[in-house]
Amino acid sequence: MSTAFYWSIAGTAAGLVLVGLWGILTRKHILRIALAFTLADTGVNLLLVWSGYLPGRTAPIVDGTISASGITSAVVDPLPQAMVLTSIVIGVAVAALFVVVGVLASRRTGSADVRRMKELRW
Amino acid sequence: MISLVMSITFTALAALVWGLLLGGISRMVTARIHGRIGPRLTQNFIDLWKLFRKKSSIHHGTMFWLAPMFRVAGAIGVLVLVPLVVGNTVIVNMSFSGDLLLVVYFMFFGCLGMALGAGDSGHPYAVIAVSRGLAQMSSYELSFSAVVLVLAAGLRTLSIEEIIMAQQDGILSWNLFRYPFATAAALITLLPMQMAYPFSIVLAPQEIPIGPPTEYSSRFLSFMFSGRAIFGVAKLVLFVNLFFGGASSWISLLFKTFLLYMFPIFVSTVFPRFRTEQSIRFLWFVPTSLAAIDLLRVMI
Amino acid sequence: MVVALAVFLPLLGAFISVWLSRRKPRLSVIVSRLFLAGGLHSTIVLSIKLNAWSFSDLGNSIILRTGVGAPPLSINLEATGGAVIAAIVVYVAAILGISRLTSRNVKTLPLLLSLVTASLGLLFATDLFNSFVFLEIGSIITIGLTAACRCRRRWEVAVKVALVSGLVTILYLLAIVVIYKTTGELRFEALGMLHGFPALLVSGLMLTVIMTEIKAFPLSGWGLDFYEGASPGFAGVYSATWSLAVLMWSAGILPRLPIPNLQILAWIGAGGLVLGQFAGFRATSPGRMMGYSSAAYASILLILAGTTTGHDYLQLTLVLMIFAAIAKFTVFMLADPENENPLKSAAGNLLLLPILVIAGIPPLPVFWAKFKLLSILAGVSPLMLAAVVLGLFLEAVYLLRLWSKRPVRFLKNGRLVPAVTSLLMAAGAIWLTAGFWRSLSFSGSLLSSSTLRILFMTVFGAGTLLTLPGAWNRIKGERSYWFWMLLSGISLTFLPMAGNGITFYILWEVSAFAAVIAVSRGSRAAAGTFWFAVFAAASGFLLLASIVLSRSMFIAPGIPLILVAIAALFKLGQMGAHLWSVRAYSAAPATMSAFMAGTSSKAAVFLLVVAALGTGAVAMPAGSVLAWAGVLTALSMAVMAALSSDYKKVLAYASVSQMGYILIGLGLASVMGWTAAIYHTFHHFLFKMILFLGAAGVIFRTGTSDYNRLGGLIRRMPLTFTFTLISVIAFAGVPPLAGFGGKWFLYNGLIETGWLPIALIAMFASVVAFLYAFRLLHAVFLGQLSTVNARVKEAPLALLVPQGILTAALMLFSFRPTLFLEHIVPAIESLPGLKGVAPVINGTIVTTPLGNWNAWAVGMMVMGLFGFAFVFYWLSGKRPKHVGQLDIGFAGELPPSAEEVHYAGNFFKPYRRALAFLPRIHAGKVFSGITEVFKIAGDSVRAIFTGDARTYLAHSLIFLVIVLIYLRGGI
Amino acid sequence: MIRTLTGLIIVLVLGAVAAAVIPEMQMREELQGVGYSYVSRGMDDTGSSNLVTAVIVAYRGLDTLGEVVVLFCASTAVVLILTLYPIGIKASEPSRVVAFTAKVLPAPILLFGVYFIAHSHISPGGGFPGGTVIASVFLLVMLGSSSVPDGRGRLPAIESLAGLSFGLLGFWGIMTVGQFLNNAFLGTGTPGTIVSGGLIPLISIAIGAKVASEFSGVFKAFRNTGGTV
Repeated sequence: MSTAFYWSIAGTAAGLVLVGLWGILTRKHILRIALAFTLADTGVNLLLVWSGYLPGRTAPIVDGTISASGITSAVVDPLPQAMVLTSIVIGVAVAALFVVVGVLASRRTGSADVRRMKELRW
Repeated sequence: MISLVMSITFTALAALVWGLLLGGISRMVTARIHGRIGPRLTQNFIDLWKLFRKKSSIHHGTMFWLAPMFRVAGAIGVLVLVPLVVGNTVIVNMSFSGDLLLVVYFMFFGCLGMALGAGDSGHPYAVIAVSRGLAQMSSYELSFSAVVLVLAAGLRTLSIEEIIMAQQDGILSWNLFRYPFATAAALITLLPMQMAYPFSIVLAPQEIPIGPPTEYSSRFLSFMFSGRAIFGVAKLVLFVNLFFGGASSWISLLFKTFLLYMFPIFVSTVFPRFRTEQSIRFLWFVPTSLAAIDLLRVMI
Repeated sequence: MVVALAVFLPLLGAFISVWLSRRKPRLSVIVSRLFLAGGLHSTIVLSIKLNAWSFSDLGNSIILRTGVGAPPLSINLEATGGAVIAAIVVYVAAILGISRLTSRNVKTLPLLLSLVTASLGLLFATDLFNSFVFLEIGSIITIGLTAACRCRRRWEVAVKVALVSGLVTILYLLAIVVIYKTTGELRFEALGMLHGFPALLVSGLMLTVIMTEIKAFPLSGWGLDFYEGASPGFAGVYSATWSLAVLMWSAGILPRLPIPNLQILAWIGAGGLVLGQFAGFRATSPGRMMGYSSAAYASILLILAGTTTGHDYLQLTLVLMIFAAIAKFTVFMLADPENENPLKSAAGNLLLLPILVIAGIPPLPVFWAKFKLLSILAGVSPLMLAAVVLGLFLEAVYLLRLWSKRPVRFLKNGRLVPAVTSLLMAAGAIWLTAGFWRSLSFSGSLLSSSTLRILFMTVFGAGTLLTLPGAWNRIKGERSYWFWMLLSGISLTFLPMAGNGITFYILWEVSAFAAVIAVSRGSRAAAGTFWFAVFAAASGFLLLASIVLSRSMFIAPGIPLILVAIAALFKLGQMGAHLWSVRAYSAAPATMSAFMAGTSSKAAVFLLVVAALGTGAVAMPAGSVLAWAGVLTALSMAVMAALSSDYKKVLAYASVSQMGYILIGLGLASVMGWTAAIYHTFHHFLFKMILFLGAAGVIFRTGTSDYNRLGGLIRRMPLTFTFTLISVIAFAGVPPLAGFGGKWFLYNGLIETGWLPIALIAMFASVVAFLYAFRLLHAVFLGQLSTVNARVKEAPLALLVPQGILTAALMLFSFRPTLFLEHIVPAIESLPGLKGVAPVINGTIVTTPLGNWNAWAVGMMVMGLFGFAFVFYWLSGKRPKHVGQLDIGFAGELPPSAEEVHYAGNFFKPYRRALAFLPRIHAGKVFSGITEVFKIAGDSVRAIFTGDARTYLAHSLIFLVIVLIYLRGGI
Repeated sequence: MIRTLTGLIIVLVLGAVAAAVIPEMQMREELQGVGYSYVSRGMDDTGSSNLVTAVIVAYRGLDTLGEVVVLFCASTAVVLILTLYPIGIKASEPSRVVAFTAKVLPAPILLFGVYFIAHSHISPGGGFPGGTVIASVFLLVMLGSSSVPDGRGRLPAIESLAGLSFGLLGFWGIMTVGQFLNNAFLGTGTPGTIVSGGLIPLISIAIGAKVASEFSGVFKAFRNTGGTV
């Protein structure tokens, strides 16, 4: 059960990343690209969490149910969770900025189509 | 030192007389070919004397003033750098001070002076003549250079003395026969050198009655006149030395130069005049190709 | 503690300023500066503690531990020597850039300060995830500050930066997942613990991330757009803070990548360098040029990572990156923010120093690193060396174009930035030069013959001294150039003393680029300077390549020798390279032209002499190639000179043409030929200097060098005319003056060797020389004096006196050439490897196997005859009167104005007509043909930068795919 | 078309890579690497019974400081850009439901947020989520009225202060034990109680305040620009 869960998470996450990348490469609307990014980002975050997964264990918080001595066999890896927290916040920050810039850019160029934004080239 | 000065003076005077005589002959011959009587043989002497006695009263500037000196000095210089008679130890002048290359380059000296004088006259047509003359000169110098190279490389020497010496084994040892194509090329270049038709384009502006000699008058002109006469003789002597075995005696020198002098005269009386660029192109290609044949022979 | 202060003081400042900037904007700027100053102080303290300034122990470090416990549990910040020096640059740039960035909106302050913290964090980072956080800070600030500027295209740039950094985030996090999952930790060292498939994947991901972040070609699309579209103020600060930090961080990661053969990085870099710089060659916008240059530095980083290790690697990356960053910062800071196209208005010549620094011209700091890099590459692969040299050359070309195209306009304020950065760059140059001092040598051992050495030094030294006074007589529109001329001259003078290749190269380049600067200060320099600079750069790079290829010797036979020969031909302006020399000589300030044509062109002769001797390859088969090159140039340039109607241009063509004779002489590889070459070198120096100084006088007085507007100056400038006349007679080769000697030796040598066709063409060329010689004298000094010039004065003494001295020398050596020859001939005879016999000197007579020449006798004879004719004429009766210039026989007409009568233009028209059958081969066309090829190459390369942000993302992903496939060894 | 195809190919290849690489990442049964050390030593080292918080705030506090800076920069940038170039969305009158909710809910949410932050070291929670919760209060209040918040509010001051205190707490660690952002120098207390985990609660509070003020600032910026254009 847990093995299947493990692999399905990995597959889902990888799929999310791939779908996100595909969206990034092929979408034209700037906000859709932003969405695709968020999708890919989510996938990566999922992968991060997945990388710390251990079967049948609980969150790394010491409370009544876990004894301090047997803790190493009771909880999952805390570091990926810490990292994913950071990564999520960064993702949010970047997404916010991206949306603001994207909205303003489409206002200025009169279109949300990224193909219109290639005055600078070569 | 004194003997050298005397020798040079003698040579220069002799060349002047001979040059004027040849000029007179040429005028006579030309007239006869044209069916005229023509001037007297001594007409050139008379002209020169007349011009020399008249004082120039105006000039156009320093270079204008100096040009006749350049002309005379250049002409005599070429003359004295060339050996005259083989084996003559009295009149050797400066013929050991330089070789063929020096002579060839020194020939420009007088031309440069002339050109500068013409330029200083402020007369546009004079300069047009100079521009044509220089253009043509550079063209025939191409083939003449080829000829010089044929001689120098073929005989392994640049010394005129040694070139003459190499031609002393009978008439077939003359460069005329040893290097017939080069000689032909040289003879063609002799025509523009002597300003003969069809290469007389330098003279053309004189015919509209303005041009270098027009601004020059009287005594200036007499200098240029004598310079030209001496220069002509010097070139003839050089050609005799280079191709016709040199001269073993004074008589032979006079004879050979006389014959050689007749060549341009005959040619020029029967040919019309080239346009400048035609002349230039002709000189680039025809005589140079001739000389090139011998040049190839020499190289191989 | 100090590390923490260095990293986090700006952050505290940022936290404060976010509040303060709303209340008291001015105060917040001051406070921020204080915080930055505090941070700068800390970094300086660190650098002293680490002894980083020696640039030798860059691996030393001070560690700041953070959090609880020790790594791998917690995170360390490690201030290594190199990182600390980079951090100082970051601080300096931030402090200098702060006023520019906040002048419009003080609320950008927190972002700027945070950027400093992020940069330092990245510089000191030791942990992969920690680096990720700092990278994100940097990206966000980049997006924010780009969008906050008021450039027209800010949104486009911001969107592109955002998209790319988004992708980088994803790829980097994927790498982190794999790393952590596999190794269980996140320090940089974790990279080394990877094996097998994860290693491969991580390498691919990290390489893509790094190359995208450092903007290495072909992943540089977004960076190019960024530098072009962002405000110059921010682009400048960015390049010296964030970009520098990312480069240094990448420099730390790259060697740790678990790739089996790191040299592949170097190949990626070298390929990217060439292709990217081809594309850069086509860039028109200055910002974009800087972008391409930054891509070049990114590629160089990859090359370094692939070929060097340890100490070399640290040192080279540091020196290259920090000085390029400072220079780029300066370039951007010089841009005028008020201008529509800001960089184009960058402040004039202040731009030159940073550009030369980026281009790596010695002895500027970047040069030393590039030199060392090339020396290393010479041992790795000649192909890579060639690629890198070509790339660097292309970079130099467009950088120089950027400089040469700028309009001259100075910023009203903001001189502080260039002052400080120039000081930094100069200090770097001195510091590094001092560091490399031991590798320089001034023993003069490159040329064994001390006579020839002294001869060349005399030419260079005397040439400099004699032109110098003239440099103070400037015509309108010229700016002071004497200093650059002097600098160029001094380096030249020391050139013969150089004892090894690198010393030679440095002197050579300093002299060349000082000359470029001097030329650029002429009144109509724009046209000439660019090509001059390009050819100077080209010959410099060729020389450099041959030096590094030759290793211990100065020049080895084979390819290095060919490169050197080409370099010398370029310098001499031969074989089409006259393009630069003619343009530069005619565009330069007049005295500068004299210096270049008369003096500095001899440096190439010296180079050829040294190269031919050094390789023992004097009897090289290439000799005939050299001679043919020389003779064809001599002829074609002589014809060009005869047909052109600009005083200086004619002299320029003439100069190039005369250099051809020297080449023939050297190509002969016989004693006679070399005698001709050395003889001609010296005499060409004499008469070309006289000619150009005379021209300088004429141009100084009349303000024009157009034949049609000159004429008749003999009346106004008799002395100048006299000197010019003498030197013209000399170089036309008319006896009795000195020019004849060179030709005489040359033809002797040619006939001796049997190169008759060359001799023939050379003779013809020398007669053509006669054409332009006369035309020059006539058009300028004879003919009709134009009314405009009716009142001009004789040239100033500063020009006349040198001419007089040179003329005296010329006359002396004309009549007594043996004075010169009796020193030179034995010296040449003693050189190894020359064939043939030497001319014999006996009193005043010089004898060769073919002929003889008694210059003294001929001279005396000519003087005698001339004097006789003169005296004869003078004594015979009354003097004629000098009449007015228009008193000429004019076919009964009154001559119109002097200007109309003066016949100077369209001279030798028949000649032109006679030549009409020849196909017109313009060197200009040949070079524009080459340029066209380069352009097409550049266009096809840069076509990948479509401007669509998604294309850039696709580049990164495609690159990733290719790298993965390569690393796996196939599909 | 080409673009779609290229995209597809790239994605497919990367998918293949993923398909190849993921099976290499076998599921583990035991903690490995630093994860094991965090779990086994975490409580002793930091005194925090929430090990994730221990990692975030104590072990890898530097990351968190960076994360705060990321958020700080993003919010500053957003505010800056929106001030310079307003988007121009009009604020509409809130519906009655929203207006009512906005009066009732803030207090409990606020309380929850504060609890979240304060207990971050002993129970699930932390500065970031807590701060976000508090910021949502601000959002709610703002949505409940159509007024435009005052441009000279105290938010920047809070932002400054929170950031500064985070930084200074870091320096405190340096000055006492020479380790930036060390939390343990005051003693770690008994794990599981409120006053434990050394500086963790303090840092969490700083983070919470910082995050809350950042997000509020961003919300305010959106609203601000809505009013002015």
